[in-house]
This record gives sequence, structure tokens and C-alpha cells, in this order.
Amino acid sequence: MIKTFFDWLKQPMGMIAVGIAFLVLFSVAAFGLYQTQQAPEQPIQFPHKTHVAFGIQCLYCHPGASKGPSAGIPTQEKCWACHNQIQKTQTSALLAPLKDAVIGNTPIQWVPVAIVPDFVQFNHRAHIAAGRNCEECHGDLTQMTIYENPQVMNMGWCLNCHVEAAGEDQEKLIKLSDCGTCHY
Amino acid sequence: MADHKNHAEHAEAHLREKHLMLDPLPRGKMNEMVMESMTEKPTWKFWLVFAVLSVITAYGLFYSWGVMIAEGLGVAGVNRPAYWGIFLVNTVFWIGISHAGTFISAILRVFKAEFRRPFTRAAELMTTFGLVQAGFSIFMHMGRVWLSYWLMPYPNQRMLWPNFHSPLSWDLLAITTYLLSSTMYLFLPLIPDVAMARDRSTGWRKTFYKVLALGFRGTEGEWTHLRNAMNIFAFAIIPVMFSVHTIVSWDFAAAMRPGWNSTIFGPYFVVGALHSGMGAVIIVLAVIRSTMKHMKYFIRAEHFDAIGKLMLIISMTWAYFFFNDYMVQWYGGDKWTKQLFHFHEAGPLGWMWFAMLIFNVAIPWAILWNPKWRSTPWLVAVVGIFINIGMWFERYIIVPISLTINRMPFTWRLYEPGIEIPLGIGTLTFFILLYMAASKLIPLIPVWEVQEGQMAHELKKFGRETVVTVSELE
Amino acid sequence: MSEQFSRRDFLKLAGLGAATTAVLTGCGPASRYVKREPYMEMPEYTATGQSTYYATTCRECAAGCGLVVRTHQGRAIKTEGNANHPLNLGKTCARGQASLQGLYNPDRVTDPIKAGSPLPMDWDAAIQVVADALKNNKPEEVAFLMGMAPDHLFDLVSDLAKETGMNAPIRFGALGMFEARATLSQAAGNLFGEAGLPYFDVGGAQVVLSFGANFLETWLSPVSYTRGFTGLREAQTKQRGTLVQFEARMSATGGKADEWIPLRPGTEALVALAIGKLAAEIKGGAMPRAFAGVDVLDAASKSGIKLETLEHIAGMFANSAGALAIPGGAALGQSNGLEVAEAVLALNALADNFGKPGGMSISALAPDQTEYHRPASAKEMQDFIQKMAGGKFKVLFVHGVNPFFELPNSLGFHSASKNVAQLISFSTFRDETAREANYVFPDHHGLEAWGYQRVATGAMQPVLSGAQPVVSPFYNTRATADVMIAAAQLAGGSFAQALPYADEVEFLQTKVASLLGEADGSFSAPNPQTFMAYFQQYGGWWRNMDGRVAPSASGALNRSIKGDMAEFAGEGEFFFIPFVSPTLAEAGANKPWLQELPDPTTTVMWNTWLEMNPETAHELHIENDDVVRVVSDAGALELPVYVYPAIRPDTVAMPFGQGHTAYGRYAEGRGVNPNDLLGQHFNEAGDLAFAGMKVKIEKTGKKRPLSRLESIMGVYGEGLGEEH
Amino acid sequence: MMATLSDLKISEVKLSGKEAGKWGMVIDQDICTGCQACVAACAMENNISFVGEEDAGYGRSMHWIRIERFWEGEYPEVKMTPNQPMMCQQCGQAPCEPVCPAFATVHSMAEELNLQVYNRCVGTRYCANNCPYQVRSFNWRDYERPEPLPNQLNPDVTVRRRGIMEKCTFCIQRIHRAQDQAKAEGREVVDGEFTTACAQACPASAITFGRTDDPASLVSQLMKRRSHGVKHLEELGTLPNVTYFKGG
Repeated sequence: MIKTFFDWLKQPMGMIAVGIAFLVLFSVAAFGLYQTQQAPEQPIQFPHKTHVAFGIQCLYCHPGASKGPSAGIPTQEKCWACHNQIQKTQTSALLAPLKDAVIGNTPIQWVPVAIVPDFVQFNHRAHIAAGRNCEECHGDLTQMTIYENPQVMNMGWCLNCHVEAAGEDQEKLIKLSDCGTCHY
Repeated sequence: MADHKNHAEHAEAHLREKHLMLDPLPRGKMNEMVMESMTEKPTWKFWLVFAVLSVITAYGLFYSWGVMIAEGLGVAGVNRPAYWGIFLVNTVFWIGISHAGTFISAILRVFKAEFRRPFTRAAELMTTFGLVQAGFSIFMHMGRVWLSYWLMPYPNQRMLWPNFHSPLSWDLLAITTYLLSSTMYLFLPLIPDVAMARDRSTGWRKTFYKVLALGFRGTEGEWTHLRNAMNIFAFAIIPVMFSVHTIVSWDFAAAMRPGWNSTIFGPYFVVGALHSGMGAVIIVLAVIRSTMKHMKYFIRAEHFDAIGKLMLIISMTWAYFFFNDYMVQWYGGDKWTKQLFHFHEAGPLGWMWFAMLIFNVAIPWAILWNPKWRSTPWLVAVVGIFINIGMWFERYIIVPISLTINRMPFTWRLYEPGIEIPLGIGTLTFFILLYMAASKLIPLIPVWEVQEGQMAHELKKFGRETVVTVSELE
Repeated sequence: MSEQFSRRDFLKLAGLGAATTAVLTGCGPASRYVKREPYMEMPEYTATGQSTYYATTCRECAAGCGLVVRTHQGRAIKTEGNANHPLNLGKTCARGQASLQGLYNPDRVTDPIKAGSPLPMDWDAAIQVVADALKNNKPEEVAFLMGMAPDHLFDLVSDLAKETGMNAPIRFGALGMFEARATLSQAAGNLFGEAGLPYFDVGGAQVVLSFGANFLETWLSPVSYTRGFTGLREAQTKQRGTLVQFEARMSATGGKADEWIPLRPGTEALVALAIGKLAAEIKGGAMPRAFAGVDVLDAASKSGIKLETLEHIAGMFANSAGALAIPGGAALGQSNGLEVAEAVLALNALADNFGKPGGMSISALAPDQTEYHRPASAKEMQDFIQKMAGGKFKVLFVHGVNPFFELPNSLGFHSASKNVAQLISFSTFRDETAREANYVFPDHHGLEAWGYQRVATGAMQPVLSGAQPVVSPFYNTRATADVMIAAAQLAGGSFAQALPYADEVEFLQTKVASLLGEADGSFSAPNPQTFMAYFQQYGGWWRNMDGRVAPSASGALNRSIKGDMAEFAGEGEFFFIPFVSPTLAEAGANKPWLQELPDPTTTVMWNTWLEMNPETAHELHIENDDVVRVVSDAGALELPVYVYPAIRPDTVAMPFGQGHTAYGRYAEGRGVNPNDLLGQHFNEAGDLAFAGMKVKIEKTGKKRPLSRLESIMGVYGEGLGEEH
Repeated sequence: MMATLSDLKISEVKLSGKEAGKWGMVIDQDICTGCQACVAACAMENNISFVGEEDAGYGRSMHWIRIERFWEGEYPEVKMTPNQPMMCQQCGQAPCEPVCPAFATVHSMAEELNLQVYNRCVGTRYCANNCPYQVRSFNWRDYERPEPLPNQLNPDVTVRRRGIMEKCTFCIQRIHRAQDQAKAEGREVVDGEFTTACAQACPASAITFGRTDDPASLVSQLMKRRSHGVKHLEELGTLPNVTYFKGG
């Protein structure tokens, strides 16, 4: 039986079958890989570019960035303070979830995407204090609707910037390349 | 005169019976015998043993490991302070086993010890299969084995490399090197034999051997290349072999612990490895001799006798190194080392310390000095079993028992193995399984090497004396 | 044939593909991302990613240490000591640290419960039940049993009782029982004419004689006394002070002593008087009447202390400028406990240290307090239980105490509770009382609750410690004060008059506002609202003055004190000393990290053990971890032995804290409760003579390994092989 | 452009362990009462798992700090030796560091502490074997914290899972928090501004923490004032940063 199978594999049909099998495997794997890179679904299709275009500063909605580790997601109260006065809020279907959340007093379940794993202790304040601007890491929000990371936020990316920031300063390099700066 | 002649004939017959090299068979016949030993239909006993071992391996090795990966190392017996337990015992043990293969086939080949010829393959297989078990044992031991690839040096975005200060990094590289080189060294002398098997088999076996033989046809050029390659490997693998076990010993010797921090550990471990390895070879030879067809022709009492002598010498060397290590550390006078030595001998597992000395020294010395007993295969195999148990005890004393005693008496605690036991048994059964499978797939006897030896050996008469001559082949 | 193969082949491949997809998408969006809910409205003083700190009071024991709790986005993360709080000056004990494990304990009572009903009640119905219980019973048929802490709820219920003729609330706690607080205060009353809780300034002393007082563990106010111990030892300007501990079983305090004197239990009074006599002789002058009657040689032989030792200690005591003697612990829990306390207090009179630095004084009363309220003694509890058994109470409210666990079985609370028609528990946890109660109306956890608490002892100043919620209630619980106020309103009449408040906070404000404008305050405020805000912010209010009172020494030495030996109940050959587990105490067993803290002396975790001298164990052929049966005249217990090198051969000891039959997964079914061995024996002050028993030890042949942090091999050399 | 390892030019002088260290601790054994407050505080601050009775008794407890006590003499002359809190000594030349094959146990150049990088740990446990103080604890299992206990987890500290080594960090999260705060306010960290969880809780004030390289700090003062301080197993050349005062 095994022999006949091997023999069959040598024939054109068999070879095609092997080829198809490999193709299927590869495409499934690729699909799986692609899946991991997909942005999650957000409860509200939040248009960052519209808000930025109105001249709203990043820190207005994400004030935590200048004060501590987490930039934070604005409270619904804050959204509503403006949206309450905008006619479109009452009519637009896209804004219905916000209206419902505020009226129903239920929290909007955002899915943060600019995240680091638990074992990384990231602090926004230190980065802002060091003169970094939001867009250096988060990209050009004037072009984005739903936020997407402009690059993979991995350790190499962090470290690259840290090393560059240190430049020739030994003290700074030691501090910025120290494992204990981010991992504890 | 006739008497003399008779006597001479007798002596010659005796020599032929005793020495494989002087007892040539026609090539075809011998090839036939090897093929038969390999391709004969396995008996129900074989399948029964195979099935039982498979079940034990599936449970002991794979299922238990799966449980341990899912649950964490808590299911094992490791604790503070015995952070390393039977896992490391088994790692060292299996690396030790793997040493005999290289020793027999490389060192004896380099020194042209002729008795090696029929069992170099059996020994080399042990090297490779033993290393597989060692690998299993060391990966089992890791808390997060799924990240073990971090120990490999490869460029990555994190800009991180493994720590080359760590003996474990050297260990990993040494074992990997040894596994690769010993596998190649196993493969090179196998080529002419699988080529022979290819020419004598049909069906899937033919395909299998065809792939393995790499198109070897036995031309003069091929032989020259093969011999060159084997020579290079035989010389190159010897330092690798010595380094591997030395490096394994550094896992302990480089650590800042009473009882471990000893400069003699390198050679002591190498000798210990050879000790258990030779014991294991003798067991394997005894088993294949009694279970496989035609093997009594290839493996004879003379081989047990020769290996027995080696075992005796190694046992003496081991005893010397043991004493050396013990004495030097004892005279060091460190209070923790003294405490540890006391614990070795008088602690709850003190019997193990005495058993180690009896099994490793007393029993081999008592039995192997006698040529007659040395030539009794089953007896030498039993000594081999004792030595292997003794050497396992030795590693057990070095790893978990020594770990019990440290510089913080508040933390001393005994080690009680848990899931290590099925895992350890699983490696043993997997080793046997691999060997059983190999015995049915590749020629266990390097036929070409035996034939080469037989060609080189001749009984010549100088006057009345029958003398064995060996011609230089290369 | 080949077609078949190919099809099967494809199926296999497809299966493999599906598995790959599953594995790969395992790292896909669904698992990589979490949902995050923003605040709908940012609470006051909260900023994203930043911690907020709240001052409150620790409710793990009755001492009343000030806490500052770190909260993060509405979760309590860490408790620290309140550095400004006069009692603990920023320090905490292990129990205070672990209080978060009570707050987030998986076995809390989540809703009001009616026994036997599978569904939780709603709070309106619960309040109705309380209102009915108040209204439909005669006032004297309603009783309130509370925890030891003199807190705002005690005031509230006292007010209610005063107005309506209800029984005054009675406070009890096992800690108070094992501390023998009634004995201490009565001895002070007998000697100085005014009952009060003595305060011992260990920090200022030079020589401290402690007669069984385990002041570094659970005694009165351990954090404050530990600070005192630091002062004794880490002398900046004076010499390093000396601590001498008299006790039959080495406690953690005894372990820190420079001299540990294992006297025969029951001879503490004798020894104290003998030391007094010897010291008085050294000092010269007339022999005080208190010490005149004692025969020193007799004391030495009865106590088993060498005469030289007594003389040496008396010499130290007499010649020191800062001599101090402390009575406490098991020494008072004997039939002659009151005499022990008096004899030891008389030593302080001899040392003439009253009110001086390093001396004894009477604790400061809290700012709004006129007299010392001590918790009920065991004798008073016995009377209370007899009333229960006699059917005098129709309703019993229980708050802050777990009488089914904390009271000795022999007092009969369990059977007496059957004669109470309605037992209503306000327990936060599913403890024994909650299990037995007809209703459980869960109070908030201490960290979720408002309140104040008087600091009974340990601080120099009069302190009213303030409590506020550091997080909003996690479950559907309600403050008992709120429940009582609402029920009183519902019941109407004098009930409503007694508690004319909208809620607990208003009640607190009214009470605390009485301090407004008082002199020497730690802060002042222009109006009650601001005052209340500061009160919460600072974690309480205290006077910036030393509130301790120096008792008059005159009478103390001129009373004759009997130096009888204590009498012991029971047949056995071993003195039995139960002591409070320093890490668990009476209510710590449900906090897993407290269970996992090693006991300071034995390092045992998660269990109860019986301490036994190695010699005794050897004679009885008992080894470590052997389970023995301890039999007293009141009961029997089985527990494993810890061979303990620092206990008298004629004594066995055992910690109190485990042996719960309810109280959540970490406490239930773990260890045994020494209370089960205690009989109805009291001392003259009415405290339980918990150390006045003799027990028998029987072997069971069983073994139960104790979980210890230490290595038996390394610490005791056991299992290392023969002599080395 | 990706930087490579050779870009990280850290001078050799910095790489070698310095005698003085940076952060240090002074422990007065004479006043330590063994009350376990530090142990509880450490567990609460650092999200340490509890392991249950069986594992705790089998040498698997996760305490980052333990209090050792021994006995001297026999009854009635028996004495309890001064309580000895043992935690990671933050060695200047730590034996745990060179043996880790993955650089999970690594020296912090910036803070001069021994770091344990949890996510880099593959669990060979070599560091724990080689630690002469035996102060490392290994996550033998995924120890359970039933709901709602996880609510108290400190967000500043990584929650560890099975197969990872962990140990005392000198509360590095507090060091970072204090440094970050000081930097934001444009000043240096002041001595006593923050301390470790154990030192903060200790009712006897037996533990003092601070900068040993600052002669004005309290720890330096204590070490100077009381010259008989002991560093454990100093003879091994580990350059520990914890100083013990044994008796009076």
C-alpha cells in the first residue's frame, strides 16, 4: 500500500496533488499569519483625523500621557461635553454608539491597540519629558481614522530609538539600554 | 611430528574459533548473514516488547512531558534548594552513555585496536541515541521550554544574544556539536554497508537504502574519499568527545557551591562517562548477541574479554579520580563541604554513596580481573548493569543530594522525585525503542570493516609457531 | 486505489491546516487585545494611570493603626502605615499589610442572606427585618454583640440603647480574652483607684521585666510596642536596654529577650513579689507591705528559678534608672491572674516610674471619651450566654466578632444561640457566625467603610482615628450603621429619635464635629464640613499633648498582695498554654498570604501545632509531625507536634487562629482551635483562665507533616545523619 | 536602520562591579522581631503568589524575603539567634548573573542592582543553584489567585507565570517611580523620599534602605556610625549590598 502510494506520487497527478497540498498548507498558514496582524474591531469607528483637524490637541483627550505611565482613554463625559452640542451626534448612525453609551450610562468597550505586554513597564511621561512628540511613535493622526500602529512596537524598535537618543552620552546610554529600565 | 602437527592444527583451530578476525567467511555469506539478522521477520516477542516500550514511552516521555509543560515544574520533585533534580542526573547520565560509542569507534580506530571492528556501529548508535535522550532530559528540565530557541545565537530585533559566560550556553553548543558530529561519524562508516544492503534488498528497503547510500558503488576513488573523511572525523571527534563531558562538568564545577566547585571535575566526568558508557556497550552487545540471528559469529567472547579489560582499567581510573576529588575537597577544609561530605555518607541517602562505590569499583574489580569470568558475556553484562546503576547514583549524589546542602542551612531540604521518574523511564524506553528500530533498519555490524579486518589478518607459520599477522591496510 | 489515497491525504492536510489556523489565530486579534472601559465620569482626585492615596484606619485588630491606602483606578493596591498617625507612625504589621486580601477575598458575603433561602434578599427587605426586630420585641429582649474596637458603630448602638432601653452593646474579642484586658484594668483599678489600660513606655526604659507579655506579637498594640522595643534596643543617647522575659514557653517576644526565664506556670506572682522584695532590700528603706510577705527562697524553689538569677535580676531592676515591669499574656490568664497583675504593677511602683519616660502610666483616653470602656471579660460573656440560654434575648445582633469561633466551646454559646429567635450577623465574610445566623446583612469591608475608632492604648496622645472608604464597595453590602439608622427610622418612635440621621456619614459628622474648636488639636477647621474633610484627610484627630495619666504610687505598695500559686484545672501532667498566633490572630485565617507567613518562632505555615520540649518528646517517643491527642477536662484535640527547644518540659503550647469550620476556602478545615480545650475557669477579674489548665497527651500513631519554612535538617540537625 | 550590539559602547570600567554599589540596605538584627510584616508587605507590593500548604512546606514558597532564626544551646539555656531577614543581597558581583544562559539575570548598570528580566527567563534555574544566599524563588506552577483577589495586583510589577525565576528587586518599581517624579519636578531623588515595601512596613524600623554611594544618606550614616556591620558570605567576593548588624 505504501509502495503504491509512493509510486502514485511520482506520476503527474500525484505531483499535482502534492503541489496543491503544499499550496493549501501555505495559504492556510499565511491566512493565519495575516489574521494575527488584523486590527481588532472597535465599538466606534473613531475618526482621529477629523478631531485632529478641528485642532484638538492629543493631550486634551489623553492627558495621562504627560502625567504618568498611561495616556488613557477619554471619559464619556469628555466626549459628550462637545458632542452634546453637535447636531450631528443626534442624527449620525456612526455616533449612535456614543449616544447610547452616554444615555445608557454604559462604558464604551474600546480595544487599545498601542499596547505593550505586561512585562514591559512603559511610561509616557518620561518620553514626553524627553521631548518626544506623540506622532513619533503613534504616526500621523491627521491621516488616520481608526488608530493603527504605524510600526510594530517591539523591543528592537524601542531599543533603536533609545540608543539613538543616548548618542555619545555614556551615562544616558547605560540608563537607556538597561534591562531594568523597562522590565521589572 | 604428527603430534606436533596436530597440536599446531589444534592451536590454529582454537585461534580461529576464538578470534573473529581469523575466522573469515566468504563475503557473500557474511553479507547474507548481516542482511538476515536485519530483515528477518520480527517475532511476536519483538513486537510485544516493542509495543510495551512504545506505551511506556508514550506515557512516560511524551504524555508526562506534556503534563509538565502545561502544569509547570511543580509536578516534578524539584524544589529549593534542589533546583535541579533527576533531569540533570539523566542528562549527564545519557551524555555519559553516549561517550562509549565515540571512544570505541574513534579512539580504538585511531589506535587500530582490531577487536573493535564488529561493534563500532553498535557503539556509535548508542552515542547518537544517548544524545537524543540527553537532549530530551535537558529540555524537559527547562521551566519554559517553548522559549528554548532563545539559547541559540541568532540575530534578532531585540539585539539580544545568549550569555556566553554561562556554562549552559557552552553546554548547549557542545552537545549540539557532538550530536551533529557523532551523527555524521555514525553515518560515514554506514555508507558501504547500506550500499551493500541496497544491492541485496527490494521494495521500500531498497528505496530507503538507496537514499542513505548516496550512490556509493565501492569504486577505489569513493573508498579513498570515505577513508579520508573517516580518518579526519575519527581524529576530530576525540577532542569533541572530551570537551563535551568536560563542559558538562563545568555546569557544576563553575558553580559557586560546596562540593561542586572542584577543578578535577572535568577529567573525573570524562572517565565517569566512559565508565558508564562501556558498561552500556557491553549490555547492548550481550543483548544483541543473544537475541539477533548470526550475532554469535560476529560478537564473541574475545570481545567481552577485551572490553572487560578496558572496563577494569576505566574503573580503576574512575576510582583514582573519585579519590582525588574527594581528598582535595576534604583537605580544603571548607565547613560546608565537610558538612556535605558527611551528608553524602551519613545522610538519609548514605546507602547510595556506598552502593556507588561498590557498584563502580568493588564489583568490577572483583569480577573483571579473572579472564574466564571476563569472557562470560552474561557476567560482564551484569557488571555493566551494576556500573550503570552505580554511575547513575554517582550523578544523583552530585546533583540533587549535593544541592541539598548549601551555605544557608535554613533552606536545606530533601529532594523527592515526582514526575521525573516516568520521564526518566521514558527516556530509557525511548532509547531502547530507537535501538530496536535501528536493529531492523540498518546493519548493526559494519560488515565491510569486519571483512577488511579479516583480509588483513593472517595466520602464518614461523617454524612451528602459528603467528597472527596483521597487514597495514592504509 | 490512488484516488482513495489522495482523498484521505487531502483530508489529513486539511485537518493539519485547520490546526495551524487555530494555533496561529490563537495569537490573533481576539487574544492579543483586551477591552478597556474608560470611566464614564472621572472621579474626583483621579487621573488616568495615577494612584490616589486615602488615609483610613486599619480594622484588622482593635489597636486602630492609621493606614494610607494606595488605590489605582478604583482598586486598592497596597496598604501602608499613615506616617502622621501617632499610634503607628507609618508602620504596619503583617495583618495590616494583608488586609487587602480580606477586601478582595473570594469568600465574602456578597448580598444580604436569609438562612435557608437560596436567593439573596434585597436591602429594603433586610432593613425591614431589622426594623421589625427592633420594634416587635421588648427593648430588653434585643442584644448587640460587637467586636473589641470602640468605634463609631459602638457609639451609634450605645445611643440607640440609651434612648430605647435596649441592652447596652457588649464588646468582645478573642484577642482581648487572651490579653486579659479586664485583669489589667482591674489591677490598675485596685492599685490606683481608677481602672484604665496601663501604658508601658518600653522605648524609654533601661530594664524591662515582662511577665508573659507578648507585646511584640498581638498584645494590646503590637506596632506601637514594637516601636518601643526599637527604642529600648537602639539607644541613641543611653545604653542598650535589657529585656527579661518570664514565661514557660518562649514567645517571639521571649526570643528577643536578653534573658528568657522559663518559670513554672502559676508562680509569676510569687516571682514578681520575690524580685520586689530583693530589689527593695537593695534599694534600702522600709520594706513595702506588698513584698513583705513573700519568702524568696520558697519563690525560687517553687518557680524553678535559681536564687542567683532572681538576685541578679532584682539587682538590675533596683539599680536601673529606667526599670519597668509588664504583666500580660498567659501570666494573667490563670486563676491568680489578678494577683500577678497587681504584683507586677507594684514592681513599677517600687521602681517609682509612674508617668516618667520609660515608666508606666494609664493610657490616654480618646478625645471624646470620659471613661475607659473595656471589652467584656469571659465571665461577663458567660453571664450574657446564660441570658441567651435562658431565652432572655429574642434578637441578637452580631457585628465585628465571630463568637462561634472566638469563644471557648465550654461557655456554650453554640447551644445558647439556639434559644435566640433571631440571630442577625453583619459579617463581611462567610464565617461561623454567618453560617449559624438567621440573617446575614453583610457590612462593608473595613477599607470600604466610613467610621472612626478610639485608640485604646499605644499612643501617647488621645487619638480618634478616622476611617473612610478607599474604594467603592465591591459587593452588594451595606454599612451596618446605615442599616441601623434606616431600620430605626422605619421602626419610628424612640428608635427614630435616637438616630435622627440621614445616614452614617451624617452621624459621623455630628459626632466628630463635637471636637471642633477643642484646644491642642492636630488640626482645626472653621466649620464641621471642613473639619470632617480634614478628619478624613489626616486619618483622624488627636491632641498635641501627652494624654497619659500618671497613677498615684502611694497606695500601690502598701497593699498586701497574696503570692499564692495558681491553681490548675484538669487531670493531665502538662501545663497548657494557648497563645494567639502572631501572624493570623483571631481573624486572619481567611487571608491566604497570612496563612503562608511563617510563624515567627516555629516558621510553620497553614496549620496548627503543639509545641513540646525535645526531652519530653523523647521520653514519650514522639517525633516531629506525630499527631497527638491533647485532652483537657473540657475537650480533646488532635494535632501534630512541633518539637520546640524553648519550652518547659512540663508545658505544651499551641497557637490560636486556625481551626475554622467556616470562614472561606483558606481557613476552613485547617488546623484546630485551642479554645475547644478551654474550660469555664476564670480569674478574679473575670477573665478566662486560659492558661490555667493541665492536659494529657496521648499518642495516635498518625503523622501529619507540618509545612515549615525552616529546614529541620539545617536548623535542628535532624536527618543529617548521626553526630557530626 | 537597526542598531547592533557593537553600537552599545559601554566602557569597561562601568562593566566591572564597583565596591560601593548604589542602593543598599542596612538591617539591624538586634531589633528585628521576626514579625513577618516585611514578608507580607513584600508579597503585597510585588504580586507574589501564595503556593498553599503542601508546596510551601516542600521548599517552594515564593517569599522574596524570609526571616531566618536558629537556636543556640539547649533548654533551659536555649537562645533564639537574632532574626535574620534574608533577601536578594543585590551583589556587586553576583554569582547568579554569569550563569544565566539567556541574560535573564543581568546586572543593571544604571541602578547597580541584579535584575531578573521575567520575560527573558527560560527557567534553567541555574541562577538559583548558584545563589549562595538561596534567595531566588521559582514559579513551579501557575499559582491560582481566585477572583477577585487579582484586583489588588500592583500594576507597576509584572505578574509572573509558571517557569520563571523571581527574586527581590529592591522594589525597583519604587526607585523608578521616585526617579520619574523627581525628574518631572526637575530635582534629584532625596534620601528617604521613598523606600522599599519591607522597610516601609517594618514596625521596628530594623530595615533601612537608601543610597550607599551618598555619604549623607541614612544608610551610609548607619554603616559609618556602627562599624561592626556584617555582609553575609562576603568571603565569596560577591560584594553584597545588604549590611547586617547582629547584636547590641
